[in-house]
Formats: sequence, structure tokens, C-alpha cells
Amino acid sequence: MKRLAAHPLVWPCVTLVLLVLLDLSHNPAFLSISVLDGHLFGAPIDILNRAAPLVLVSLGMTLVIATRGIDISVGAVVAIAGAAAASILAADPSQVGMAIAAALAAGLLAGMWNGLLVAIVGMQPIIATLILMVAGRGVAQLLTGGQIIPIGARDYLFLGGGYLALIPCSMWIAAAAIAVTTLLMNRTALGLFIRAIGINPVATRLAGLRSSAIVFGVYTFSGLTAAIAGILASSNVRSADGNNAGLLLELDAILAVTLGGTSLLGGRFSLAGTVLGALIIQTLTYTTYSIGVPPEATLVVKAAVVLMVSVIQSASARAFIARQVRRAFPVAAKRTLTEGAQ
Amino acid sequence: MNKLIDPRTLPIVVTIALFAALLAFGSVMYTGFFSLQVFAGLLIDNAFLLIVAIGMTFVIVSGGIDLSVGSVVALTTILCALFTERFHWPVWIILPLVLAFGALYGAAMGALIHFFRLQPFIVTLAGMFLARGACFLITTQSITISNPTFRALSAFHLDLGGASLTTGALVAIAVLAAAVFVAHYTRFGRNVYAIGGNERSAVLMGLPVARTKVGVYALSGFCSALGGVVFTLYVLSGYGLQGQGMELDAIAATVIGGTLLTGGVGYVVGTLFGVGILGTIQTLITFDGTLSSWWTRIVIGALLCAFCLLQRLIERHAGRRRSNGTMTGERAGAKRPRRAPLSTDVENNAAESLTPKEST
Amino acid sequence: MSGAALLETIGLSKTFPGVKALNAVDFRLFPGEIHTLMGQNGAGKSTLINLLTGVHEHDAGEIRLAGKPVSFATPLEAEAAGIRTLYQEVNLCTNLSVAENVFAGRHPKRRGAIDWKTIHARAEAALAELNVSLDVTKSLDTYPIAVQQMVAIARAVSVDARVLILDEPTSSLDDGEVARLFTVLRKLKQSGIAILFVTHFLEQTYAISDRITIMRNGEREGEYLAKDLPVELLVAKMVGHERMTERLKRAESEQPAEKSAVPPFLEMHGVGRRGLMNPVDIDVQPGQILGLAGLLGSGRTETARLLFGAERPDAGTMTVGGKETRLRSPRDAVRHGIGYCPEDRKKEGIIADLSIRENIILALQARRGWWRPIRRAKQREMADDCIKQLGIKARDAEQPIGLLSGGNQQKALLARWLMIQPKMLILDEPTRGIDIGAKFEIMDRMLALCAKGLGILFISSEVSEVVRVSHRIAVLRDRRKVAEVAGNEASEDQVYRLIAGEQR
Amino acid sequence: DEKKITLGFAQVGAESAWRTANTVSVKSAAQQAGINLKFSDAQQKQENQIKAIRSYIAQKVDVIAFSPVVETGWEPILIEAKNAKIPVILTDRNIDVKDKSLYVTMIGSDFLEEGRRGGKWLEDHYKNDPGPINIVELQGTVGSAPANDRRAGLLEVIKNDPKFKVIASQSGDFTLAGGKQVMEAFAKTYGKQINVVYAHNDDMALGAIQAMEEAGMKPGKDITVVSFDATKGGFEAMVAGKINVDVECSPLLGPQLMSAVKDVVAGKPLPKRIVTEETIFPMSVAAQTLPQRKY
Ligand SMILES: Nc1ncnc2c1ncn2[C@@H]1O[C@H](COP(=O)(O)OP(=O)(O)OP(=O)(O)O)[C@@H](O)[C@H]1O
Ligand SMILES: Nc1ncnc2c1ncn2[C@@H]1O[C@H](COP(=O)(O)OP(=O)(O)OP(=O)(O)O)[C@@H](O)[C@H]1O
Ligand SMILES: [Mg+2]
Ligand SMILES: [Mg+2]
Repeated sequence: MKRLAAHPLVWPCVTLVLLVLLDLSHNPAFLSISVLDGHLFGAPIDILNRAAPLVLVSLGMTLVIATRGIDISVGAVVAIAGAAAASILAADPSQVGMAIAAALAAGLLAGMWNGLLVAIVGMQPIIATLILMVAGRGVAQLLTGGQIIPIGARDYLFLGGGYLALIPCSMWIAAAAIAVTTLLMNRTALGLFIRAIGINPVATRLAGLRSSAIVFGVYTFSGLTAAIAGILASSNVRSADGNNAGLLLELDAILAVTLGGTSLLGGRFSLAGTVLGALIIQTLTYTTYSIGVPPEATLVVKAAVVLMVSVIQSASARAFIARQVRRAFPVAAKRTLTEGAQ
Repeated sequence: MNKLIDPRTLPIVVTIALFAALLAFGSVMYTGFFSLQVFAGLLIDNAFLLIVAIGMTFVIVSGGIDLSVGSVVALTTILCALFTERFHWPVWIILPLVLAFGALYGAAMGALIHFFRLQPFIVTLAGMFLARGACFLITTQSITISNPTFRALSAFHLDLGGASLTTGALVAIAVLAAAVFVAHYTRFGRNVYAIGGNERSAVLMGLPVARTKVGVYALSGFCSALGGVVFTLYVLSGYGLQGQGMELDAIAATVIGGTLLTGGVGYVVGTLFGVGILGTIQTLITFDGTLSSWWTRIVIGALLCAFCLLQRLIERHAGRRRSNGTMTGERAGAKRPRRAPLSTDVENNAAESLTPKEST
Repeated sequence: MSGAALLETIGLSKTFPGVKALNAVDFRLFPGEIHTLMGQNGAGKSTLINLLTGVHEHDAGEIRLAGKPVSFATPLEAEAAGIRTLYQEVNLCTNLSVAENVFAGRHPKRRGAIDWKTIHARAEAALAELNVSLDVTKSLDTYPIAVQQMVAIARAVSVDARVLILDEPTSSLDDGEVARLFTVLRKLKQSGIAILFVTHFLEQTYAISDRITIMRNGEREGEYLAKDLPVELLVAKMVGHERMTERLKRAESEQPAEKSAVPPFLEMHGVGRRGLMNPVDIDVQPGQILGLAGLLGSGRTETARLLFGAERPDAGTMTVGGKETRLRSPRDAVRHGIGYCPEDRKKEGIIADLSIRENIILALQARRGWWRPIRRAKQREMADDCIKQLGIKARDAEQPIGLLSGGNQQKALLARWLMIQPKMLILDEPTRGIDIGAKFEIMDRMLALCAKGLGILFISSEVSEVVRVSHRIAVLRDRRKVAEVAGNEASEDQVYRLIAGEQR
Repeated sequence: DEKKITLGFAQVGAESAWRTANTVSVKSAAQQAGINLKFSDAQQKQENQIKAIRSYIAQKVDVIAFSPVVETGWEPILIEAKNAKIPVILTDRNIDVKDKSLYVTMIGSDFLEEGRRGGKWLEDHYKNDPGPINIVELQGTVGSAPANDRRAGLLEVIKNDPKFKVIASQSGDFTLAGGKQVMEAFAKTYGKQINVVYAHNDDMALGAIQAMEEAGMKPGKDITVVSFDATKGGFEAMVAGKINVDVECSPLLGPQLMSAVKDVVAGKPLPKRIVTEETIFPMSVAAQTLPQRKY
């Protein structure tokens, strides 16, 4: 039991379960999934479906954060990717392959640019990516001409809105991305290298690692995942919006990473934790909508949940609370003492 | 000259030089740019940002980050407006009250961060949501302030001949001076640097880490509230959507001013120029007046990029010459500390006769 | 020892997850004495100190200061009670200036503001007492670890205290500096301060201590008056058996094997870098140890870093295995089979949060590239092997390396390089903070590897050690090479004179 | 005289298609009218607009115009403009100042009135229905003027009629994605109870339509959709029968602004309020009006 409590993923799981319970108490049919028009339908599917872009972006963000960096340009990259795809599709709706390639290329390029500034030039990551965060949105708007470009290409819409074997396509894509990333991190030495760089870059370099190449790669990867997220997002809403697509997504992604137990100081990271974190955020958003929290109060609710999650995740906070409880109920204190003596 | 390229002051010297270059560029390019009024305007329009960024500088130097500043600014404007318009409290009660509130709010976040070992990012992000949410819970409307004292404070101008400074700008100057003093001439300030350098060492050196860390966030909360008051005077109203994204501006200004996000290194004065640079970029763009919305963003990004690139390259080049080249081939974060030059040599060994001297 | 103990522990115990670090330790420290704590790596010396000063909480037992039970929650409280501590590994803020590191937390003030002038003057004075003169306004990270250690000492001794605790303050100092430190400590002792001192150097122990407490495996082995404890017995009690004594004797007469005339593995011709290191010529031959001798700041570390590609040279040529090569980065060097144990272990060596296993295989994995991972089971096997062979005291291979005692970290770093089956090793102060038992083990291993054809560049502050093990010795002074002497013909005296710059 | 008039225009930003259309209209009208336009984008921040206005004062432009981000907080800067003797024209949104002489005129729409129009249409539409009529509201950005006023307008109208009830209200931030996400949750939670979707702009309405369709509902038929702005996208949805009514809020203020600017410079008196011609488009007229829509 104690072992279980010490596992870092337990607390995010507990949070998620609590949120779902809250939803259930409000709407007993919350977890029910039915089949509609040949696909699964229901609140959990919505949440997973909607969380897909966030999960994708957070995967890249996790690796970036693990190297002690940060990438605040992901929201802009999401917009650029969507805009790039849409502007190609607007010219010729049959060029779906081209559109996807263009979106991915845009994301790769953006990621490489960040990687260049951080790993090669040596700028501080937050500033390096701030540049793209500001300019990137401009680029996205330049591509869309400040308009919302509707997307009609069926095959493209399938990616973010279609279903494959009952399950939303975007969930497949997110699952594939998770699988690939996990494989890369666990089945190759990349995970080790990334953690080493995050913990002690100087020592890592002296151990013969080419840290700059790895850091560069990590930012590129982040750009790529953001681009995939951009494709999903634009496909899901059947349009590309240079200004609003992915707005503030970077904050949510960083939040997902930290809720999952990865430290912003770099080093150890947990991809599973990140996915859980993203699900928590999405479930929370959904919950505030479905239990009828007034819009003025959503932020307060979000703040409370975020604080609660992080407090119960913190070992010192739990110890503190336990101490307070013991002080308040001296009987309990005695019991723990005798337990300790045995 | 030697002093100028001391590795510790180098970033700030470079920043100032580039700032001057930026101003010169504007003056050459646009008529009317080179005037006292424009420069004073730079300070007036960015007074609140400067105050907030100064608080942020302390937080970042201590190795943390504070995302709540923008929404605390908004909350302060709302509180000021609410107290004066709905409750008709006098200004001299409202101001200390909101400032104390800001400091407490920051201190509470600091306490969570330190005692529960939570990540500053998360705690202050929650603080940001909470303060913004509190604004909306109070009111979603904007409230105009008609209180005469507020109006008088807002209308006050100190004439400088050809230009004038507002109350806000004067407050910002005062805060800057106070912050420089705190950072360099008080134990609190020095402890902030020590903690940012190495928190564990600071604990082992017997420094009051808990007090300092909570204090840093309290200071930032206070600065945000003060920035909020200045903002209230700037617009004479309270509104919950104010100051969105200000945290990012403040962080950017701080970092551009040479403060390292990893903590322990930075100067308050640098932040002044960081704010100045962001402000100047914006002023340049309004003077230009031909850019579309998206080109505005792209140009801001490009200027920022050009600036930071130059900053990096000059620093690196000078740093290489000066610091014995230890930085070559080493990337950011992988920096080995620059070593002292030969000149500061060792007075060696117990026996005086063994002192090394150049033979030949 | 007359009177009551100033600082006392009774039955002090501490368990870290999986490790019983201290087990019911009784310890006494009297005013006006210098008391040395001795024991092997991981014996629990630092843990005892950490409990005394409130870094960690103890599980059981009691600490008494001047007869009264105390319990410090933080080092700050211990300091307030008059206990000054210099912890193992330099724990200073390297981003602050030297002077500030000496005075942090107790800056003198004038009219409410910190008085920088006084601070600088007094810091200079404090360092001068240790015979060090530096630019105290420079930030600490511009100085090498040895200088940082002197600054830490200056900080510790420059304030009035009742108890002074020094955990391995001499691990990277050379003889002259140690002598100066001892002068200062004796003076403090005269004034009635109780001094607790930790070292692995036997000579130092006997040179300074009044009393010795020996720790073994987290327990107190015994407390002795220094003058009553012969060195053989001390070693035997520390290690727990007698074997080491013979080894100790053998060390005195150790001589490296004859120099053979094989082509050098690595040659540097006039390699240097402006402002960092004047051009040097150095060659390392397979199967030989090349010692680098010199004072602090003479450029030994710089030479090593140039050689390893950690710094890019701007002059000269280098040949590796007979072919002209440029080492642009440590990665290139590692590819050529060169390994480097840096002197600043905490900052440049270990990756604290990674496990011992991961730290050990890192270099090998880096050389193989990310796409050819070593199987987990294989990694485990390799790590367990190293742990056994080098006698690393750890719970298991999955323990984070940062939790090991200092000496054991050093062993793990050595293991990292042995993994790549190097052709050449650069060892910058490899025996820093290592107990004598382990030191001999490491030396033996080095010599054994050498016999199998490994070339070693060996840097140490202990000239006697350098002279003892090296086949040849290059002497550096003022960042240039001033002489090269053969190891067997070199008397210690001669090297000392060369180092110091006397003409031959 | 022949000297070109210089107009400094401080735009809110480019946060929506509506806003972009507004910008385009201002720019092209200025070009046609031969007015030298200094344009700045405030990226939705009041302080940026104030900075821009201050720099226009420093540049000594002839007229300053801006679309206020928020109603309050303009007095200090407008006093500066007044002291510099530069006339100010407001577009799109009104401001809250005591001293009305701080600006010359205000050109633009009235969000409150728009809200009322939407409400009245609903009343009319359901006049034979005994109810209850359940409304879900997709609000704009919390705290923004259009969101506040379009909500207030609706509530004002329906408060007298107990059969109307707003059962859920949530912010979709004026974006398509936001509207879709909120509506997805509403569709699952309230399902068939929903009679009306009241979306504060077309983007959110379009998002909500997608969500409803994916949930198997028929927007425009099972559920009445009320929307605002009457953009091209909204019209297309109306033609397709998915939006029942779209309340116009015209962004094409450029020509009116330019003529006002010329009048101000020529010293002609202007009314304090120039209301733009705006109507409301029910689904029935959509098809024939669509070709004439310019934004
Ligand atoms: N924070 C910690 N967590 C877990 N184990 C620890 C921790 N600190 C020390 N240990 C363990 O406690 C034991 C005693 O370590 P300690 O540092 O006291 O040794 P030491 O005698 O100082 O050795 P050295 O001479 O190498 O410095 C070691 O086995 C070490 O691994
Ligand atoms: N005792 C000292 N006092 C002042 N400065 C010193 C002292 N020792 C070293 N330094 C400074 O440290 C700098 C770097 O020294 P360096 O690392 O080259 O020494 P080293 O020869 O490698 O010695 P070691 O490795 O034994 O510490 C020198 O430039 C010198 O200015
Ligand atoms: Mg120790
Ligand atoms: Mg050295």
C-alpha cells in the first residue's frame, strides 16, 4: 500500500478518478458510451477526442522540459500547421497529401528554428521560443489572410473528425504518437540521454554525448508534434484560424506535463504522467461545462483543482497535512506511535 | 574597458548598447521619433510593466517564476475601482490595502512553493487563474473611477520642459531605485542571489532560505499590486481583462535584460532596458504605421530575434576573448564557468621563495 | 581532556531508504581539541555531521550541546547556536563573488546598507590568513575547485564559533595549503574552539589531531588519543582487518615498471589556446603513466581539457594512434578511446539524479549512439560487476548516484570510463576524497590496466603520489611545461623545486 | 487645402474574421478617400492602444480614430489628445467618459441593441409556442463588451416571459473551436432539452453546429440557432438552413469613418453618434442576400 502511494502516477490517477466521479454524480450517464452513426459516442469519447491535440503537444513539451528547456511556441506552430494545410487545400481540395506534408514541414521547420536558437546559438529557451510564439502567429495569419479558412477536403477532415473502427481517428493518431515516443524513449538510449542532459548538461557533454544535437532534435520533435496537433485541430473544426488556433495551448501543455509529475527543472520525465495530465485538464474543462459552472467562475474552479492536485502530489504537503490531522486528533497520533513501535 | 567586458557586466553593457542602437535607428528612420516626449512616453506607457518586471526579476533571480503578475494587476485595478466607486473608501485606505493584499497573495504562493515543495510554475499559474477568476466573480463589467483624488493623482504631471512624467512614471523610477538598493545593498537581496545560485548551498551556508523565498514572492506580489495601482491611474478604471499576457512581457523584459532564467544571475537595471527594448520595438511599429496586424507580429518577432541574436553573438565573441575561450564549442546551459585570467595569480605556497615568477 | 564535552551524541541513528547510515553512535567533542573522524567511504562520517547540524533529522538518539539536548531543524539554527560547518564537497554559491561567499548571511552593514568596501577588505584579509590572494570581487565560478575550497575554509574559520566542523576540507589542496590551514586551526584551537575534522589522509590526521574517532559501517569503532594509536592499528580498525597494513608498507617502495620504447598513443605538439594555456608538448604512451605536476593554477586541468577536446585548441597539432587528428569535442576524444575523470566531480562528473547503473554505462552508450541501446539486463550486469569490483558501497545499482558518499561517487565515475575499455585515461585528482583502502585499490587497478597497455595521464595535488606511480612526470608552471623527468629518477625534492620554479 | 490628411487609427487587433473585415474596410476606404492612414494593431490590449494614441499625438496626426478594446479608461489619454488639439473619433464601440467633448463622434453598432434584436426575434418566433423554451448561451470572451451586452440584451427581453429559460451559459471565447467544445458538452448534458442556441458570434455558432450535427441533432430544425455578426460564413450556414437568424453587426465602417474624418478636418459639425445601418437576417432572406455580402 505504501509502495503504491509512493508511485508518482498514483496521484494524477486519483485526481482523474475524482473528476470523473464528480461528473458521474451530476450526470449518472456520464460514462455511458453508445454507438451512433457507426461510431462510438459519449462524453468520454469527446474528452479523449478533444484531448488528442493537447496530448500530442504535451508529448513534445515533455521532452523539451526534460532537457531543462521550454517551448512556448507550440500554440503558434499549431496555428501555422493548420494554416499551411488549409491554404493548400483552399487552392486545390484534392491535394490532401500535399497539405499534410506542408503542415508537417512547417512544424519541423519551426522546431528546427527553435532548436537552432537554443542548441546552437545558445539563447535562453523561453526567449528563443517566444520569438516564434509572437512571429509564428503572424505567419499563420499571413497564410490565412486574417480570415478563417474553411476546409472541405473529405480525406483531410477524416483525420480529426473521422472514425476508424468505431474510434475517432484523432485518438488513433495520438495513441500512435504516444507509442512511438515511448518506444523511442525506452527502447533506445534517447531517454537516458535526454534525462542526463536535463540533470547535468556539463557532465553529459564530458561523458562524450553530443548534447546540442539532442537538444536540437528535441525541439524539432516538439515542432513536429505541434504540427500534428495542428492538423488534428484544424481538421476537427473544419477550418484554419490563424489567430485563435492553439491559443494558450502552451500553458495547458506545460500544465499537463507538470501535473504528470515531470519537474520543470529538467531530468526525470514521465510520458504516461503527461498523458494523464492532459486528460485531467480536458476532463476538467468538460466538467466545468457539463456541471454548469458559470463562465465567470471557471477560472477559479480550474485554479482550485490545479492547486489541489499539486498539493496532494507533494510528499511534504501530505506529511504536513498528516501532522495537522494528528495534532487535531491526538487519538490517531497514539495509534500511529504504537504502529511504529511494532 | 576591462570593466566593460567583465563577464558579469557584459550582458548588460551589450543590452544597453543595443538599446541605444535601436533608439538611434528609430530616430533616423522616423521623423518626430527623436524627441523628449517620445522618450518620456516610453517610460509613462511602460511604467506598470517596469514595476511588475522588477518584481519578476527578483523571482527569476531566486530561481523561480511568477505567472500571476498580470492577473494580480487586473485584480488590483478592479479592487481599487470597487472600493472607491462602490464603497467610497478614501484613497489612503485603499492603496495600502491593495498593496498589502498583493504582498500577501504573493507570500501565500511563496509559502506553498517553499513549504510544500511545489513547482513555482504550477503554483503561480493557479494563482493567475485564481486572481483572474476573482476579477470576473467580482464583476465582468469595467468600472470607471470618478473619485477626485484618483483623478488628481492620474492627472498629475511633472514638467521636464518639453515633456512631462506622470505619477506612474515617477513611482516606477522610485521602485527602480529601491529595487537596485534592495538587490545590492540588503541581506535579503543578496540571499535572493545566493538561493538562485544554489539553493542547497544556501541552506548549508545557513542562509534564511524559507524567509527569503516567501519574501521574494511577496515582493513580486507587492510589485504587481503596485503595478496595478499605477495601471489604475493610467486608465482610471478597473477591468478584469486587463494585463493579459503581461506575465510573458515581464518575463521577456527580464530575460532580455540579461537575467538568467536558471536563477542567480541578473540585474534590476537590466530589466529597465529589457522593458525599454520591448517598448521601443512597439513604438517603432506605431511610428511606422503601415504594417498590417500580422506583419506587426512578424516584425516584432524579427526585431526581438535580431536583438537577442546580436546580444548572444556579441557576448559570446567578447566572452571568448575575455574568458580565455572556455565557452567555445559549448552550448547554452552547457557552459563551463568562465575562468579567471592569468593576471590574478596565485601568491603561492608556504615558502615565499617558491612564488612562481616568469623565468625569462 | 578535562571538563565536559561541548558537543555530544548519544545513540544517534539514521536510516536512509535501504541504508542504515548510522547505528547508535556515541560521539564526544571537547572544547579546545581537534578531533578527527576517520573511516572508509560510506562509513557515515558525513551523515553524522549532517545530523549534528540539522541537515537531516535523526531517527533515534540525542544530541547535546554544552550538556543541553538540542535538535536543530535547519543548519541556520545550528549556526545560531555557534556551530560552523564546512560540508563535504564545496557548498558555496558559485554565482556570487568570492568576498560575498565568505560573508553571505552576515554581511557587515553601514547605515543600513551592505558595506561592500569592508566586505572586500575583510574577505581579502581572511583569505590572506590562509595565504591566498585572489581578486575577491570576481565570481567564485571563475576559480577552480581547489580555490573554492580555500574560500569555503575562509568562510568557516573567519567567524567566532564554539564548534567548527570541517568535512574533508583538504581533499583538493596541496601540501602548502594544508600546512596553512593547519596553522589557522591550531590558532583557533588555542582560543578554545572545538574542532571536528574529517580527512582520509593519514599524515594529516597525525599532524593535527588530538583525538581520533573511527567509524566503520555506520557504527563507532572507537575513540582514541592520537598519540596512542599507531598508524597500522588505525588502518586496521578502519578497514576491519589487518591486510591493509601490508599494502600500506608496500606502497612506500612502489616503483613503476621500466619505460619501454613504444610509439606514443597520443602526442600534442605545441597545442595551446591563447589566454588559457601556453603551447605544450606532451605524449602519452600505451602502458605508461604520465604524471602532471604543478601548483594550483599551473594549468594541469587546462592541459587535460585541451587534450580531451573539452576546450578547442587554437594552436598546435595532435596525433592519436599515429594519425593526425583534431579533437573538437569530448565526443571525438571518447571515440578515440580517451576517457576523462574531471576534478570537479559534482559539477562535471556525476549526473546526480541518474542511477549508478545509468551513470556507469553513459559513456559507453554515448559512444554506441542512441539507436544501439545496451540491453537492460546487460546494463545491470555491467553495473553490478563494477560495484563489486570497485567495492562501491551502495544499496543497489538503481540508487541515484547523488546519494552515494563522495568517495563512492568517484569510484563510479572511474567505472564509467573503464566501461568503454579506454586506450587512454585522463585522471584529474582521481583519488580526491577516497579512503586509503580504496585509493590503493584504484591505484592497483590503474597499474594493472597500464600493464595491459592503457596510457594514463595522471594529475594529483599530492606530489609524492605523482612521483610514486608515474613513469614520467611533466612539470607545469604558469601554464607552460617547464620540464619532463623520468619517474624513477625523479626524487620528490627535484619535482618540488621544478614546480616552484627554481632553476636547476 | 491640398495637404493630405493623416489619420491615426488604433485597431483592437486581428482576433476574428469580423475584425479583419473591419480593418480591410478602414484601409481601403482611406486609400480611396486619399487619406494618409497610420495603422496600429493593439493585439487586444488597452495599454497598447493607449501607447499607439500617444505616439499619434507625438507624430502630430490630424485625426485620431480607434475602436476601444474596452469602454472605460480612456479619459487620461483623451485629455492629452484634446490638449494637443487632435480630434478623436470612436468606431465600433462606445466609451464611458463624463466629458463627452473628449471625442467628436462615435460610429458603430450598439451591442445591447443587437442583443435585444436577437431576443425579440426569439419572442416573435415562439409566440405561439407554450414553452418552456430552453436556451443555451455560448458567450463571447468573459468580460468583453459584446459578450456582456449581447447577453444583457437577451435577458432584458426575455425576463418578462417566464417560458424562456437560459439553462446553460458558457464562454466559447468567440472562437469556432471554443463554440464546438462547449456545445459538445451541452449536447451530452442537456440533450433533447435544448430548444435554442444563442451564440454571441458566427464563429461560435458554426462550431456549435458541427457539434450538434456530430451529436445527431439537427441545427436549424430541432434546435433554433441565433447568431450575431452576419458574416459570410454565417450566411452560408443560414442558406444551408442551419442558422435560423443572424443579427447584423457590420464591420464595414471605413467609408463612414473617412467621411467623418474629412468633415472634422473641414470643421463641419457632426452628430455625437453615427449609427451604422444594421438589420437582422432571418433564414428566409439569406439566399437572396448572400451574393451582396461583402464580409
Ligand atoms: N541522502 C541520502 N539518501 C540515501 N542514502 C544516503 C544519503 N546520504 C548518505 N547516504 C548513505 O549513507 C551512507 C553513509 O554516507 P556518508 O556520506 O555519511 O559517508 P562518509 O563516511 O562521509 O563517506 P565519504 O568518506 O565517502 O565521504 C552511504 O552508504 C550513503 O550511500
Ligand atoms: N591558490 C590560488 N589563489 C588564487 N588563484 C588561484 C589559485 N589557484 C588557482 N588559481 C586560479 O585558478 C585558475 C585555474 O587553475 P587551473 O585549473 O588551471 O589549475 P590546475 O593547474 O588545473 O590546478 P588543479 O587542477 O590542481 O586545481 C588559475 O587561472 C588561477 O588564477
Ligand atoms: Mg563524507
Ligand atoms: Mg585543476
